[in-house]
Amino acid sequence: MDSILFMILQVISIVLIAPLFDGMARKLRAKLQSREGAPDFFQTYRDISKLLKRSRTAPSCAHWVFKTGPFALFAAGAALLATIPITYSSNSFAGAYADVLVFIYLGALLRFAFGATSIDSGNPFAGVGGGREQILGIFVEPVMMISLLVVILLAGTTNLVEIQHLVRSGEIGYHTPAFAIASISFLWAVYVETGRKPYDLAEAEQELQEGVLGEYSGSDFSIAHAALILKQVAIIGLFLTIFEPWNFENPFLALIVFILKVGIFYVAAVFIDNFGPRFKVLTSLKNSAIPPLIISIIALILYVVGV
Amino acid sequence: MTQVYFLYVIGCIISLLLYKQNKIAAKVGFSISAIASAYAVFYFLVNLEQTVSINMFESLLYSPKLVLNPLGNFFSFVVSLVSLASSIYAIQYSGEYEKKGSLAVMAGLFNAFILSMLLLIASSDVFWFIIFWECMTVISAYLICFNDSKSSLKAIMIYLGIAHLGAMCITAAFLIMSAQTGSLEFSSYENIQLSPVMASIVFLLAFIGFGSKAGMFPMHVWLPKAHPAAPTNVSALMSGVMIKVALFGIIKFCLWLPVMEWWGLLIIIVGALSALLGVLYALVQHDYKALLAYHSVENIGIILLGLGTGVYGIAANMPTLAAIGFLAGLYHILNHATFKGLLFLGAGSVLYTTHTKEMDNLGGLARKMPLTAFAFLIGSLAITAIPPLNGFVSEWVTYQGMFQGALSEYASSRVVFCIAIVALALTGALAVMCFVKAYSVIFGGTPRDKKIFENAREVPVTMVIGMFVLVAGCIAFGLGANIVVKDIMLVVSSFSGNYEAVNGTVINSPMGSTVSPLLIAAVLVITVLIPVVILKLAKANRTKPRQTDPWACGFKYDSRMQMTASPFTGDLRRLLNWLYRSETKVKDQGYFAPVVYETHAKDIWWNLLYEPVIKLTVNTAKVVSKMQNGNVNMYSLYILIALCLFVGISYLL
Amino acid sequence: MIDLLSILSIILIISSLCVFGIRNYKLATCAYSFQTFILVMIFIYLYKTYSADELGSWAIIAFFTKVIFVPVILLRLIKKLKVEHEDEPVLGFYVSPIVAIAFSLAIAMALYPIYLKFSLIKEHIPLIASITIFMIGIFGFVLRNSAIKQILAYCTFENGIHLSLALMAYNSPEIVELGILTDALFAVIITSIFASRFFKYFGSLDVSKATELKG
Amino acid sequence: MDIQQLLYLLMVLPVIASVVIWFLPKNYKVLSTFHILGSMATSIIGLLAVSKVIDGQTYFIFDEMFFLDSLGAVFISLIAVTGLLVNLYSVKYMQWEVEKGELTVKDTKLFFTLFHLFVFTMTFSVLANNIALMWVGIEATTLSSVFMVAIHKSKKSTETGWKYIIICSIGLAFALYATVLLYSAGFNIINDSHSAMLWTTLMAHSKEIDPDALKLIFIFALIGFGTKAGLAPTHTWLPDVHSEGPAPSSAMLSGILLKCAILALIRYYAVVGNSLAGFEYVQSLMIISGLVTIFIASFFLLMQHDVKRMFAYHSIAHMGVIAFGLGIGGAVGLFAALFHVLAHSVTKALAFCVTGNMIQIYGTRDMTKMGGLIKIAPITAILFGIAVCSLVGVPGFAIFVSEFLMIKQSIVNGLNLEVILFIIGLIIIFIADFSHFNLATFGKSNSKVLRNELPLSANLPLIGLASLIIIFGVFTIKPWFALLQNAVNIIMGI
Repeated sequence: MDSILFMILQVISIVLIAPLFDGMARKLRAKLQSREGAPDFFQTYRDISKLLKRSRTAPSCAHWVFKTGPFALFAAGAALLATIPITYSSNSFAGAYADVLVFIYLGALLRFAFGATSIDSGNPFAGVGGGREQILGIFVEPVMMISLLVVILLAGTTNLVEIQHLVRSGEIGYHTPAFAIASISFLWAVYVETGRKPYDLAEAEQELQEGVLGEYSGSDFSIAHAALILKQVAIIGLFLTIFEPWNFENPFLALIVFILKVGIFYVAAVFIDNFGPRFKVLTSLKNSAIPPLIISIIALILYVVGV
Repeated sequence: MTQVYFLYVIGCIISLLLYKQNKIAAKVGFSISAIASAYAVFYFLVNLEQTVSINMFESLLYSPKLVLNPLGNFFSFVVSLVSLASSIYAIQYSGEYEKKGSLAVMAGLFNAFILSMLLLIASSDVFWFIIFWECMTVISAYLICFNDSKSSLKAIMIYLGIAHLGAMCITAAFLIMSAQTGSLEFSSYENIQLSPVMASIVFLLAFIGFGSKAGMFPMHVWLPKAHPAAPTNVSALMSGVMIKVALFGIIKFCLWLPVMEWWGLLIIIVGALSALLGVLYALVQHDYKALLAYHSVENIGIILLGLGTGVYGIAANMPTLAAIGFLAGLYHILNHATFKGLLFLGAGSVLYTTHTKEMDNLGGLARKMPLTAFAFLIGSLAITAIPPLNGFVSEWVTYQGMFQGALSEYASSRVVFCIAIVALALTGALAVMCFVKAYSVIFGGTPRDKKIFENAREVPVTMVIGMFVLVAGCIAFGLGANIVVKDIMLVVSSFSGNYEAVNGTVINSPMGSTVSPLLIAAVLVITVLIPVVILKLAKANRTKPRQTDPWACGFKYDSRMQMTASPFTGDLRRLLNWLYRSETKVKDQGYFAPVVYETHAKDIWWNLLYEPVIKLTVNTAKVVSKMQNGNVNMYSLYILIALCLFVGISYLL
Repeated sequence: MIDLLSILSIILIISSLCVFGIRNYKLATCAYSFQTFILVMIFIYLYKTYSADELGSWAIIAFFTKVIFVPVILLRLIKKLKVEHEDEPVLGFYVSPIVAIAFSLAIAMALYPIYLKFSLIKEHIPLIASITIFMIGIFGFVLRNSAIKQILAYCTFENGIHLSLALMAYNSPEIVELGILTDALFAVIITSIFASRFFKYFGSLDVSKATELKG
Repeated sequence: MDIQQLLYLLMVLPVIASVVIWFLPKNYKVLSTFHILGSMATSIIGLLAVSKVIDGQTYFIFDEMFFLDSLGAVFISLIAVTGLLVNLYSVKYMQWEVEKGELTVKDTKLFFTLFHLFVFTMTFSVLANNIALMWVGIEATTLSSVFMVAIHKSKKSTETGWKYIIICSIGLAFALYATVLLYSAGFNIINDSHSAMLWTTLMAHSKEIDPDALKLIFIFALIGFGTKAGLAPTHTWLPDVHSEGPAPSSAMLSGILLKCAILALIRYYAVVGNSLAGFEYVQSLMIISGLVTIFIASFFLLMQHDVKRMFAYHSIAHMGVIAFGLGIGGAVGLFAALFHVLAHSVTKALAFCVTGNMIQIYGTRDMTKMGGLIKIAPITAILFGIAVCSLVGVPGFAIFVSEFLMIKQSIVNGLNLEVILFIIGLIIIFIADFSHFNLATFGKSNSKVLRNELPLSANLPLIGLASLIIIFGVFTIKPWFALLQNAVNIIMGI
């Protein structure tokens, strides 16, 4: 029962700190593009508080799926985050919730909510964005599944707490080549899921990933925006718990260390994002998705062969 | 048990007697079947693990006995659950067929259809199994006839042809086994000694026979044609339950025969293929009933993955793998029956009010039909295996079974299990895309056709009750997963291995990983409350939102601008055009008229596997029919030729 | 070997070939009655040499029924229909008899040793003659198109059977002989009625025109 | 009434009936009542005779020229049951033909007299113990049924009559050859001219008769009686005759006449089988001719649009199935073949009578022009459905029982390739037939509908036939199975 309290703590603390990383990332990107950008790292906090004050508009045709959309998105994002055993990594009973398959299918719930709200809003660009989101999911899902499959088969269980414990104690780790190669392809999948430059462009075009939120305004928009950030953090968190789990036993220290690591990754992603070229989404996926798929298949073959 | 069958017989007879008054006949017939199914659901649930055996009348051929073991009880429970929902649904739905045909016959055939399925599960000798099997096929074929149209006749013919091919394969398989044991009783098959070659032949025959009825990959061609043509309550029953009865046959065969490893792997490969191809074809459908029919093919694939793992477990005598394999298969059979029945009933309600199957001119129906929209949403969430609902738990168990299979030491089985796992993952992602499209294009957004939107209204109350019975089923089997798993383990342990599957509310797999849907639901509820609390604390401006037109970059918004069904999956269709070979028709009617653009993906399997065979037989028929050319001399020459032939043959003998 | 029986058999074969080949209806019917007359002579000869007393009664019955009664029916039919010549047969007038006689002799040679093994009267030539006449009758149906010629073919192969019956089982009970003969007669009567109705509807006796019922 | 008098009556009654009807005045009412009375009497006596023979004795009359054993009793019961129901139907059908002006009352009088003569010739051939008289009986069936089939004065019926006579007499010529050879072969052993002709004595001495002769005799019999029974290459007369004749006549022809020809073939099958030539030789020939028949018939079925021709080809196919059953041999194979004889005769009679109804409703025989039968005439549609379902071998009806036994026995005997071909044939027949059935019963009618549902009195005999099909398909009829078992013992020579 205490693991649920730890999960809530985990979620709330990341919800509060995540906008800071977002501010840092925007500041860094501005600097890299040699422009001034926001005065300090807290610009995202100011944006969100301003949004909360604003009144909202809604398309006349939308029904309750659109109205409850933001809350569903936030719930899915937060639930994704809760599956990552940062604070409650000691008791393995929490494995009932912290499970790889639960993580993947909560990701599916998030994509379902995304698609349904985008088409329901009636906004043509949101519809195209929703479609793009699903295509993205279809490309990323197999790669993520193959790499996770290798990890699960090596660990012999899908319980994240167990996997984290095994990797920490070194029973399975980078000394097995399948595991190492799987981590590379999983890293690519994580980068795609965070929705950065070559695969998705948040701010500018409407029809891309962020465009789905085109119809939201005011407090709804802020919750939906927070949900997206939570999803990115959760994905990075999953990478960290499996492939880089070394952390403290004490829940609070573990949380702080985890948040720092996520911050580093989140901001580091800006470097790739900033200098990468801007492809059309489908072409970028088509010719850049094949190599990671091959890498993950190599990892699987290595495992099947028994290495 | 006899009361259940007896109730259905009464229902059938009474509705036929009221042949003259159509309306009352439908109401009485369907309500009797609803009562009978309710009683059946209760009866089969209560004594799930008893084995009951009664003999039918003595004077019948081969004096048949009806035997229900726990496996039979489980399947009868699934049959009666979905028939309960669809008979309640049909009480008022059948009003739509008043002009088309006599409702009394429809109600009578409906009762007979359910009765034939229940008796099929309970039958215990070859002759009567085949009789009930063909009764089920013929009755369901003629229930489809109520939707009288040119295309439905062709669909029925394809369905009957493939079903009869399957029935012949099953008869041959049964008779090879009874030639071995000497008697037609199923009990004599328990300890059958067959050489591996004969056992494989019998297994392949049974697999093709039952697979053709279940809509497996190579023989799935009839399913997307027959189900959309049937009236809704019949198609809900057919795709929810009739397909499962076919899988019941496969399980029985795998329990009798001396099982071999490669059988399990074959079932898994065919299952993976059916799953992938089913969902790929479902993505590009315009007609939402065909979409649901293709999804039945996909879910049959997933069930076969579970059953294949179970069969592999028995063959490699790993009892825990067998137990989790069959647990996964049976649990997904139960879940698929509920959410597929729900989706078909939902689709039927949409058809009932809008009278069009084309997804592209529906839209915004949620405001006019909120209850149906909610039911369809729950169905879509369940079928795409979204965590708190029942689809997720059964797919989780299937995954666990396959993970354990993938740990086995033979490289070949490891490869097959890994491919199956990846296929299941990809199917999951594709299913999400498909049902996002299906749900939101029909119910969300602005209405695309004014006239349809005007006269769309909520469906009558019994149809809503019928749907909500299954909605409750989906939620109950999802959240109450531990009770369901306990019961299914009772059934599974009755015929194969056993392992400690449930403690408290947590379901654990033999590999040690656990999941508890209740915990997931609790976390989701809490995480929904967090934003509400944040908004309260930050005293956000929650005034009523201002109603505007959706933003169209400054242009005047028009309902034709929004996303419709085919562009949503357009990228995927272009990517996989080598599979779909869709022909696109672009009609440009002058400058001012809108351009008509249509793309229809073709199911290439029909003209890849079936068309050449049909063409061959028809050509030989044309050649042979030249023999009867009406000339007497030729006919007398035939007699002479026959004489010489037989003399020649007798020299050889 | 050259004794009366084999000579009669050879004449019998030639006469049945004439029945098959002759184009004019009247002449063909006369040839048929001559052929049956030869058959009766063979019956009497056998009755004398093998003292098979049943053959005597057979000869008398055959004489009255087939030498007189059947030709009368056919001639009356020909007069009624006022037909003269036969239509074009399948392989033409000259080729079809040759084909018929060749095949009949071949089949006769193949089958007659089995007949010989257990027939009562162990005579080679008459047995071959009976099978050849039978086969010529069958080829009459296959190769000739005119209805009357087909009736004549029916009578020819019926003679063939009658001869083989006499040779192999002359001591069978009378009822059998009576049954077969009455059947043959009824068949001839009914086919001639049908031939006249055929002529009424089809305008000619050419059977190969009647090909409406196909497929 | 002891059995001898019953047999005399059975032989004599149809002749009296036909003579009496011939001398009746030209009033349809009187004609039809006498017709029904005559057929009722023959059926009752037939059933009484059969009931006496169920326990397996054989009774002889006319000093052993004629006899009734359980094998014959199977076919006598056939004539009684199907004959009676078809007669009842023919009264209503002929009335319609007269009203339509197609036939005059004088024609119907001729039809009824020939009908009873036809029944007499069939009883004659079934009861004949003397093989030559059996041949005479079957030849007589052709002669008596020719005018019945060609009753309509039209070009097509003349052509049909001509083809029927010519091909059947050629075929039966070979059968006569078989009779003559069998007699002379038998005479060498039994050398008593009277008893050498009798089938029972030939069966008793079959072991000593020379096997090569018997092989040639069986081939002649197979060709001869095969033509009459509609087996494969010699079936060409059957589709024309059955599709041109009036419905009751084609029902009688395919329901009973084909069975009598098969009975003659079974008698030769028994004699040659029990001899030194052995059952394998006989069974392999029957399997080959059975499979060839099924395949040729199934290919023709695919191309048929005329409902009566479709059912005619169905008769050929089911004759092939019976030949296949005989080909499997053994107690179960023969039991299945004989069961199939009754099952098929009842179903085929129902099928042809239903076509009679459909012609009255649509005025045409072309199925593509029919449609929506389920709405116009529901009872006829259901009867048509039962007939087609049973013919095609849908379980729950009579024909499936025998096909099931045949597949079972052939798998036990290990005839794998044959059973695969058999099943493929059945599937082609199933698809061809059901697509035609759907064509005719559902959708909208493509041609002007002359009348809707027929009065119940017309459909009563059909409902009788349909219930017989279902009863035989589902229930075990103890007396009937005992009779079949005794008949099988006779054939096996036990």
